[in-house]
Amino acid sequence: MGWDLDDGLAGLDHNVLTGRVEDLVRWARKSSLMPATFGLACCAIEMMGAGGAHYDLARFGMEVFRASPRQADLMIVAGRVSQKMAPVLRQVYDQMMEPKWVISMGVCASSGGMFNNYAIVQGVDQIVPVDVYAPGCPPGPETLIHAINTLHGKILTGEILRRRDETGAGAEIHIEQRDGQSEPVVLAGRD
Amino acid sequence: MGQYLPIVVLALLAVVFAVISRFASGLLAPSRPNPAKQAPYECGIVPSREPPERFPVRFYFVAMLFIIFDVEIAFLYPYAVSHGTLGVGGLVAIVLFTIPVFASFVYEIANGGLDWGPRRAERSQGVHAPGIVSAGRTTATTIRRVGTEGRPTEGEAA
Amino acid sequence: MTDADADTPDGDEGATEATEGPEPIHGAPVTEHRGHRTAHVARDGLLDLVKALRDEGWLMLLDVTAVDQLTNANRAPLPEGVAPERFELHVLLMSHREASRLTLKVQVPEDDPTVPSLFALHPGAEALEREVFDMFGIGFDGHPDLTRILMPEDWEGHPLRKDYAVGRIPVQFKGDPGPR
Amino acid sequence: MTTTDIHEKGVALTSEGAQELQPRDIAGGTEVLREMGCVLRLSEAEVAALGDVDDDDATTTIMNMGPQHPSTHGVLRLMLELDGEEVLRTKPVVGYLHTGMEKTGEQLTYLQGPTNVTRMDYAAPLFNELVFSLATEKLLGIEVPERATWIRMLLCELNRLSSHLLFIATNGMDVGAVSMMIYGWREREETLRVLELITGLRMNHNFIRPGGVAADLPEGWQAAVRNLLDTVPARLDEYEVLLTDQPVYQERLQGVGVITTEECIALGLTGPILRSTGYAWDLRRDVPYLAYDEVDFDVVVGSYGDCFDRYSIRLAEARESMRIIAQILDRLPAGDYRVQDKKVTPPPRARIDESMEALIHHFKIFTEGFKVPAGEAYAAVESPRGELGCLLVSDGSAKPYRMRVRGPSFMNVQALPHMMHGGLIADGVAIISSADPIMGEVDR
Repeated sequence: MGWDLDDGLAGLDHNVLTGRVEDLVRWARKSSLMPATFGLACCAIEMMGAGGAHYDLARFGMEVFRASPRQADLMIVAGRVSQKMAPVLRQVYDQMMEPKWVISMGVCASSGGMFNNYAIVQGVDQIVPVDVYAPGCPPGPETLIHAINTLHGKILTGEILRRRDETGAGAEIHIEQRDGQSEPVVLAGRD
Repeated sequence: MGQYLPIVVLALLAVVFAVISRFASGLLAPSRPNPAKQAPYECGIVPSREPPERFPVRFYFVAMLFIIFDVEIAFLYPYAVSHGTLGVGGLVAIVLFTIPVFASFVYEIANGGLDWGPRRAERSQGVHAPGIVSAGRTTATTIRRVGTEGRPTEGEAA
Repeated sequence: MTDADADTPDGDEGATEATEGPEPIHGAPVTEHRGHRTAHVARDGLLDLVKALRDEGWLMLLDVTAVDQLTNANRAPLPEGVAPERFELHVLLMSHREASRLTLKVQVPEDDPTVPSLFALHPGAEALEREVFDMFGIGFDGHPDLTRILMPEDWEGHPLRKDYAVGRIPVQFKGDPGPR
Repeated sequence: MTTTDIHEKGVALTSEGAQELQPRDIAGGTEVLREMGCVLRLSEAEVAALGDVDDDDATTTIMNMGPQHPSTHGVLRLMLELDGEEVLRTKPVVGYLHTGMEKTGEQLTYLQGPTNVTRMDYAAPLFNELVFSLATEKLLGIEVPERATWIRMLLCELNRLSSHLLFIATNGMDVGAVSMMIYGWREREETLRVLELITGLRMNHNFIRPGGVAADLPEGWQAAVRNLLDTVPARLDEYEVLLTDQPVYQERLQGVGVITTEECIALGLTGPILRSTGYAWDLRRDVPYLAYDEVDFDVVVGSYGDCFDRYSIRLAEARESMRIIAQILDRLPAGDYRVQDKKVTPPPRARIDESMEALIHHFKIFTEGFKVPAGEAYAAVESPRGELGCLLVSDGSAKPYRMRVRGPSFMNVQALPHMMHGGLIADGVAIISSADPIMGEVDR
């Protein structure tokens, strides 16, 4: 709680007394985002892996996956959405409490992925407004955590909600994939 | 007058807190009502027929259990705090209070309030096989390893 | 003597291969292809053949599925006396005692696609037959609950038929990809 | 009914009409026959005996344990008819993850097939690739070299271990021991790290292909597998202490979801559920494929056929898998990892720069795909959930004419109503978890 005097009022650093209520509310929403378990297919296994001990979503205040949409404010659509599942997904999204966000995890949720056929909805953004698209099939826990951090950043700045009010569409942020091993693996058995 | 001041302040605080929390959510939370939010949540399915109003009696047993234990405890706390000053008179009063509550608990147990569903009865008598529900049964005792010596014999092929 | 034996086996060798092949099961002609034994049976003979096989030890029904042979250029050869139809029902049975599998093939014509249901003999067939009905439109008479199982209830058409389009949405080319 | 007009109407049309469970008064007598279990129905005599129970006071409620539910292991929807807490009738409504994979399978060449098939049973992806490759090789009539067979066995046993660890984690969580999820996933991450080292991916590897394996084993794979074999057995003993000796865990699983051998065979169940009834049937031993007849392992069999048996079987099978992996570690033969038949295997990368034919060959195999002689072939393997079969019908072109995958979970889901009958809802959750269905394999 310092005050850099020669900078005048600008030097007053950020603290409780001088913080805006809006920042406090956004910070509270960001750090206790409760995801609704919407695990559909293979991405759900990776989402559970992200919730597990090794990748540990709890570091971001999200280790509790709420089952009922009444207590959840983030829907991670993890897996391919079939035509039979589309109305159910829309119903669960409508029943979620405001303010709510959607992460479309995996290429099948984002764009139908490799299943371009009669059974799969080609992209969940036809049904619900999507905020962050996480690429990968399945995206590793690192990519999911990267998507969640991106969303946290957008919630903290608050412009995600302003755009939602005007256009009703999601923030539609695309992120790149961040998993896999760093150093290349040398193949043995060359002889 | 001073003696009752804490109680009055406490009551006032309770009322104020109730009023604030009643109206705060209306003001602070964003409200976008839609038909789905009012609808009952049934795992994502829109229920096509209304759930019946009549509930089986057994659910009321659970309500009774709650009343017996929770409400009774609420009355025991103030007694426990001041049982020294109340002396024997207090003890008699508390025992008189507890007896009818305990009587309803006995009635509940007699009516099988805790014995939910036939499953438990069926399992305890070992209807399926003796020793199916027993503490001694661990992973080691319940499985047997069939080596690679042969396939199921004639009898086992049922 | 010996040379007689010597040449007759070759003679027989050729002969047995051509005429009867593996012996028919309960009168149903059997073909063998890469270790995949198949018995061809008519629609009305299916139930009693499965019943006879079950008493013999073929206890488990593994799979009931169908193949739409509409556009199959070179289809597996059928023994004579079996008229090739559009739909071909595959019933896969397994005998635990002999540890082997047997497929029953039933030819189902396109104009009247109904087959007697195996539910009475193998209750496990209920869901499999519902899936074949859902995907191919082959009806099973005697089936307790013949409704769709995989597709939504109000879906038109049977997806796995060869004349049903894949339902691919053509992928538009959204602008050129950035420098690789 | 496209998804867009759901959007406008705002009302989600989620009722599936005839596929749902009808209440007794509407559906009439025949629906009550479903009382015992969706498939093994009551006979008329039993229903008549049941009939004298006057129905008016026991108002049964029909409730949805719907597609979005924490304990249905994916998008399985069970319609339960409840009398208070007791489950009378159940009807599984599946299809909420139907991906049309069999239709897509007909559009992809044999080389692309494993990428499509591997997403069916996503807890054990390598088994799908193995069964597709075995069926294709049967059609081609080619023999895979020794080393490829043993590498496939190593990968499948590692995948079985990770699948059973996933079961132990979710079984503990479903029955209330939520921290089991953390323990189970800790070991699963170790196994996935070894699989990632070998195949490059944590899931959906596309590593087992028709003709052998995608690449050779990387440097230092023995050290990684040996380290896994040193840590996981100790952790499994830790689970024994955590779960098996717990009276709560025993009370929740023992005597719940009992099924007999005759019912399993009538329902077409295979895998741990069939073995839990005391019937020793394991494809790896009875219809050996790959090199399972040269490896010595035990088939684990239960005694009562209840949830506790299935839990013990999977725990013991995890140990058996590690025993097999240990034997593979020392007996992996040398040699090439793919069949050397020019028709099926693309030439090695270095050869393409040197010879024109290799380049043409490479190009033809990867674009048009290799042609498979016409015919039909059925191959089956013992996946962690039962017999996983793949029927391939080929018309001589480079794409399968018909690809049918027989998923064990499809039959296990049909047996759920039979096991859940008469139990409480909480028992039903334990039974679903013990059947361990994977919805990708059920709906395909």
